[in-house]
Amino acid sequence: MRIGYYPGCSLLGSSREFDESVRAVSKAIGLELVEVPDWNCCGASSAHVLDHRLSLALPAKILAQAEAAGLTEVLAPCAACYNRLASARAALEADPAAAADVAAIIEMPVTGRVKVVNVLEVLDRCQAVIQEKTVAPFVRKVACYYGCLLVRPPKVLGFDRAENPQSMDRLMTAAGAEAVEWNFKTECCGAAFSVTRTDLVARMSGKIVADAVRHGAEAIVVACPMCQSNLDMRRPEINAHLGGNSQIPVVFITQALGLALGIAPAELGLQRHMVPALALQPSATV
Amino acid sequence: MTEPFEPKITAFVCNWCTYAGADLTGTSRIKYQSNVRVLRLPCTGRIDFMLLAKAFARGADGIIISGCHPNDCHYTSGNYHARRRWMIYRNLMDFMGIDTARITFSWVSAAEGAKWAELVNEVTTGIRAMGPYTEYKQLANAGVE
Amino acid sequence: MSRIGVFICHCGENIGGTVDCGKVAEVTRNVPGVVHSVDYKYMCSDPGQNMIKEAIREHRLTGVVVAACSPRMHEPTFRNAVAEAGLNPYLCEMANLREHCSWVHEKGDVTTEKAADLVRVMVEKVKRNHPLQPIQVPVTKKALVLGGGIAGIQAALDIANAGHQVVLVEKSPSIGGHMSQLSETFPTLDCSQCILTPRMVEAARHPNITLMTYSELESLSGFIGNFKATIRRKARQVDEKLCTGCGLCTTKCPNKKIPDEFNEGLSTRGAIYVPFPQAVPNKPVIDKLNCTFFKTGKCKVCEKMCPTKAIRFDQQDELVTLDVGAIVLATGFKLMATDKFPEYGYGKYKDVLDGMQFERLASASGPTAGAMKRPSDGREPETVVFVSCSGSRDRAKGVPYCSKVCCMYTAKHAMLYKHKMHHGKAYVFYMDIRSSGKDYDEFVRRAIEEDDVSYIRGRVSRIYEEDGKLVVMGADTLQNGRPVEIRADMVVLATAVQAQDGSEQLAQKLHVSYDPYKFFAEAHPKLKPVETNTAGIFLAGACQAPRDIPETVAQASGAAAKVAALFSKDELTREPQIAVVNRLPAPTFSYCVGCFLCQSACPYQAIEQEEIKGRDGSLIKTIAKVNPGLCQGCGTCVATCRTKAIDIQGFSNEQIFAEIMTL
Amino acid sequence: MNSAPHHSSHGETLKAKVEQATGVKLNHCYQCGKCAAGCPVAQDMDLTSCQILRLVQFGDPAWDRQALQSEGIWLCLACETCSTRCPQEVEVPKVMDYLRSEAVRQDLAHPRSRDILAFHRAFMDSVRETGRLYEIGLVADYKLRSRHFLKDVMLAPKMYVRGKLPLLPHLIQGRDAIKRIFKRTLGSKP
Amino acid sequence: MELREKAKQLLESGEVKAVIGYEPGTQGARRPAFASSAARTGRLGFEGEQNLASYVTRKEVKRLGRVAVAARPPVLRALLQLMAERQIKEQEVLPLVLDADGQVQELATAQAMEEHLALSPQQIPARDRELMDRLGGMTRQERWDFWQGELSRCIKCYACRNSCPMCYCEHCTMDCNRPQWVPVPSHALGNLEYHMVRAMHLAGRCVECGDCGRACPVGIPIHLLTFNAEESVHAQFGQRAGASSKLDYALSTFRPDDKETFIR
Repeated sequence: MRIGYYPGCSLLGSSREFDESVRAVSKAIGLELVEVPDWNCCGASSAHVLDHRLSLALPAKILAQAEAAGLTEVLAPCAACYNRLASARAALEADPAAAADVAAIIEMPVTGRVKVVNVLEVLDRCQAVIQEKTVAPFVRKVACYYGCLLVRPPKVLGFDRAENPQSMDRLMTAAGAEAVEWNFKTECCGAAFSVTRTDLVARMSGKIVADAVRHGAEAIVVACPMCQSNLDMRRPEINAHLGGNSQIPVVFITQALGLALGIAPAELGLQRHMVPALALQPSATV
Repeated sequence: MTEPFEPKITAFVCNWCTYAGADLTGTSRIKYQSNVRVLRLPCTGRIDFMLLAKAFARGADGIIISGCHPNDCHYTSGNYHARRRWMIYRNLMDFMGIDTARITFSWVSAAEGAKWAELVNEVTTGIRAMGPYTEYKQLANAGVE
Repeated sequence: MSRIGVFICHCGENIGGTVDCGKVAEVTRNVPGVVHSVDYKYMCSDPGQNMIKEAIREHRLTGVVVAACSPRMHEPTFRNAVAEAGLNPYLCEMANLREHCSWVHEKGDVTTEKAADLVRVMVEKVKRNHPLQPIQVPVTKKALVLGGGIAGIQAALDIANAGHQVVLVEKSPSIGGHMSQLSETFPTLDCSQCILTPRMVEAARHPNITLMTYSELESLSGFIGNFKATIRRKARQVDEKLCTGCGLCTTKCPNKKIPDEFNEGLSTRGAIYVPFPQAVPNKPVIDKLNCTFFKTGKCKVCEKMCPTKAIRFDQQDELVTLDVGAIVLATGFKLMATDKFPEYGYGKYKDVLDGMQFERLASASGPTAGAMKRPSDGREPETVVFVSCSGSRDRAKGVPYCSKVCCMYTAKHAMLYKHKMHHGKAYVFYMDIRSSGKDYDEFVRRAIEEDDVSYIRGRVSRIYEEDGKLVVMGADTLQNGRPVEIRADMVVLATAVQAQDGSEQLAQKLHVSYDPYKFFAEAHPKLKPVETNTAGIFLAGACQAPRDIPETVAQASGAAAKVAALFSKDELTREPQIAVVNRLPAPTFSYCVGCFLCQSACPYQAIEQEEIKGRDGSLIKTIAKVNPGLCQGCGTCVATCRTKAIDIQGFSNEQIFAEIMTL
Repeated sequence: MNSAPHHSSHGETLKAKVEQATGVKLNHCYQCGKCAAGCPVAQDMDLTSCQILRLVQFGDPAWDRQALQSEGIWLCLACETCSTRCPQEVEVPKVMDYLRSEAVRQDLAHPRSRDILAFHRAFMDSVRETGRLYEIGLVADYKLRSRHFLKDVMLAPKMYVRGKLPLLPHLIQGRDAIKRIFKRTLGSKP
Repeated sequence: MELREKAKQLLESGEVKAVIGYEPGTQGARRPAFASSAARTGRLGFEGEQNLASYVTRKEVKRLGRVAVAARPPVLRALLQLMAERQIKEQEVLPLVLDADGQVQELATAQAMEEHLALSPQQIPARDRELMDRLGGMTRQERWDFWQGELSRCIKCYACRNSCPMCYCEHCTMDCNRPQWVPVPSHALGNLEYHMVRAMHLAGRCVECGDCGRACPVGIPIHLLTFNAEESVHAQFGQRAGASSKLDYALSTFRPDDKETFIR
């Protein structure tokens, strides 16, 4: 299977391991990724704060570029990018006037022919392959954490239900893990304030980490770089807030699946985490 | 003709909404121009498109068709059927070059006495401005000879 | 040659003051066919009417035009007068000189000319009038009531007490409906069953009422006064005549794990069961889907147990056909299921109940015998949260309307809880308190003021479970939308009242219309609240819109009164202005070509097929035929008929054509 | 849609502007509070989502001003929890977005928004220049704008050793096009 | 297999009582042809313009029993519409069509007919489309003058009516005399009203075969009138006459949300 690929800025930097693990897993399950040529930033959580049209134009440019490259579907692993691209696509579809306006701004036509998909959506399709190629079942209790950007607004994204979604749980179960029932699967972790209002973030993310631990999870599995870096890099602040020292690792779904598929931890960038995650590799079962 | 042109306006209305509405105009003593002649039918659904053609042939300069608002039809759906009929008929008339501006379709409920007065006045004034519908009258006359 | 008489009314100054009535009479006199034309001060007065009667005799009139007020005002008056003079009443027409002329135009020649026009139009029409006879339709004085809840029971009793036969059809094994499930009722807190069961028994015993429980309407044909209803009597697998209702069979059924409908799944029952102790009739029924014998072909324990050998595994559904003259729809409502609430856990939390489940929990006859025990672990709930407007007034959930009864029953629930657990804490999340009804608001105030129920104005955003507690995330909009988090032991959602499943299909069977939410539609929101748009079919209770018990009972009696009025005559008289398909001598028989394009145009399914057969019985052609019982005379069919084979009496093509040609 | 807000006609109420720009019908909000009830940051807001909607619903300049000056609009994370559960399908985050840009435009932005705004501007600057986000650039720029020079100094080296902080920005070819996009939308905005 | 053989076979086997197709006429023209016995099938062919469906509703044809019809799409549509209007029954006709590889194919059921039709999209011939667009572009006055000019040539010979497969009524509005809806003589008013009635009565029923136009001895493009009516039905109510044997008549059904722009 061949599919367009939009890594997005953070997968080149703070979340390299997501990029690495997505590519590694894709290779393993025979999924060919075609990077969108000369892609630009989607504006993430900032563009729309400053200007509505800017927040449409940047994603539109990416979609137009993909379309020009003859792609029909683009995988955006970063939940923020996915959300922005999908939302922009929907907005332009709903409002021809807006579409025309944006086309003028980006100097390219946008037909909305290109569909945007996230990592869970794509992997969910390949469940059978994953199951059969699993060599080292990921036998651990995990808390599948979706965050906001993957499931909301449901009217626009709607690949999984907005409350208590299931796709990631299905995937992890397929890979041999036990997905625990817990309460904050889609609670916001506050990533957008990671730098500016760390105080809030500590509380919001703390709630999530604590509940995952309370329900006996050995790892938090995510599909969003913002969530990951937030829950990972902000762990000192989080622990300070919780008044404890939780060392529960936060790994990307592709890293977890990668391990199950027998891919080397280094290829999956497991060494890049702040909260040690290497311990998750099967050889080192606790 | 020397005296100013006074249009002849024929109105086809349903018994339950517009006819009653026009009654209310009367009971509320709202005055309107007297050019209109009202023909009472059970329902707009009853109005055969040929009746309109006949009114023109008979020399009407303007026509009003009025009945119950959608959803309020005394017979539950007569006005919906009428609406479809007029949607097609109007296109056809226009395609044949007949002046659809001389036909006014309207929903006037039994409570809209004032609306009826306004409607009649607007139409009358409008048609007066357009002048007599001679094209069609001539056909009719040609017919009589 | 027609001899028309024209009578111009001054209506005092009303017409006379603006229109020169004398002049109108005079010009009309010269209209061909007019043999008599006069004006008079008050035509509707006795002397006025006598003028008409005398003129009819004296001038041997064949038609009468009364130029006066609106026909909607006095047409009946003058038609009666004409009839008294021995002329067919439908040979009298009215020209509307008052509402449509003198009252709306200034005094002057133009107005007088218009008046004359209006009269001439009617003269030309009446020339083409035909004598018509009012239509007589026989009435079958037996009513069918669909739905055996309080609405149906009340309607049935009232009709029966008026001396008419009633068939009361209920789809479940017992009558009683939702009301029989309620614990206490607002605003009096009297026990629901204590007031209902006597009515149930009365209905069962009433000589004029035939109960058909475990039965459903299969199909309906016919029209007002003359319906034919087919009822499917589902097989109980129990011979009701032999069964004494001892209940032995139900105690011995090996299959015990079936969720009990009557207790809203809070308890279980066997495969052969009596829905509840006071059921009417008190006879068990076998639930075929869950019966071991029907699933595996083995068991028959109940049969062995039955002392009267009443069990019938071979019993089949039977179809019975009834002739009825009127129908009362009383099929009630359902509650929105808790699994429609993702944010409240998709109904997966045992201790998140809906209103009806709480009723059972609080009911002395319920699974806990009225003790406050929460379903999950049977512990006493120390803190209970009640959430009103759960799904109601919620366009996102497709229910923008207010369910009307929740405010009151939520207050009741909170009260019942507090009465049973004085030390417990009760919270109610609400948006508005809608308690407009006799003693209703006082009732709510009592809950707040005396029973210390905490009302918080705000909706609940989410409910989730955390170590045995239900965390309820709400907000207090009276405190600037400050978030409120309550750790409760039990939550009761006042879920939306919705139309019964299958309402749409039922409505289509009956040709009654329904609103976007599948509630049956009344014929007029104000003046015809119990009628439907199909004559002879009436509405009672929550099948039309959310209703509480008093309203339901009132409406049921209203519907019953309508039925009784309908049954007060042996025949219905209907205005004869209806459509007819022309019939001609052979070989044409009729201009109708039988394309039946008129059929779908008819709002009343009044157009039927008539086969024209030759002497040898061979089919010559099939043409349309109007059922005079159903036709209401809108004439939509007339406008769609290409061959002009169908026409409408009193508004015929010929008449209207003539009217146009007069102008 | 949002026809360049910089020249919205005068005398137009904030309500009208919001509705015109976002398509959200403010009158649909019947103040049930479900948005605030589920909002992860409601407890930190001076004015909660429902209050802000309430203020704007009236079209009263003084109240509009209150809404624009509130810190609440800056705390909205656009996590969409509210809009997902709103019984009246009011898209609150869209409104918040618009109120923020309007607050900046009218120079009413709450003082505590400075950092947040600084971050977003820094973020977009780096995109404006390189076409993508250049994280070191962002952090540096943010520190300059926010004057939190010492914030997170300990984090950067940790990230660097884990290969999470490339020292050089990725430059895309279409940079000019990107610059033009910014010109056409943000215009002369900082 | 050729139509001839097929016809022969069908008649010999007695499956049908007659086969309606086309045969060479004078000056290379093609004309409808009836074969009621195997012997008469020699000249039968598919090529021809007239809408043969107009024959199947005739008493004398119906009397024969089941007939096979060489059916181009307009003929199929007409047959389906006639079924919808209960003028013929499925089992009374056997439409014959040429399939993709030139084989004669029997369409014994309405469903088969509908499926076959689905393959050939219905569209108005370019020439007519062009003229309709031209008329659309004109001012109302110009359109009026155009039609008055055209209709002035009408001699009320009713050839259009007779050629139309949907004009099967035994008693036409034209024949009404109480009241006399349309004046009998072929003067301006009578002509205008006649063609207006014809078009309206075919709105939602016209299968757009264009036979009326071809039948007109004085060459008035009257088929454009029925086309216009039919097209506006399709545009506004999304259905086409002859699409199915169960089609509801567009003008005696409705949707509460039918969108119109002119009612006040």
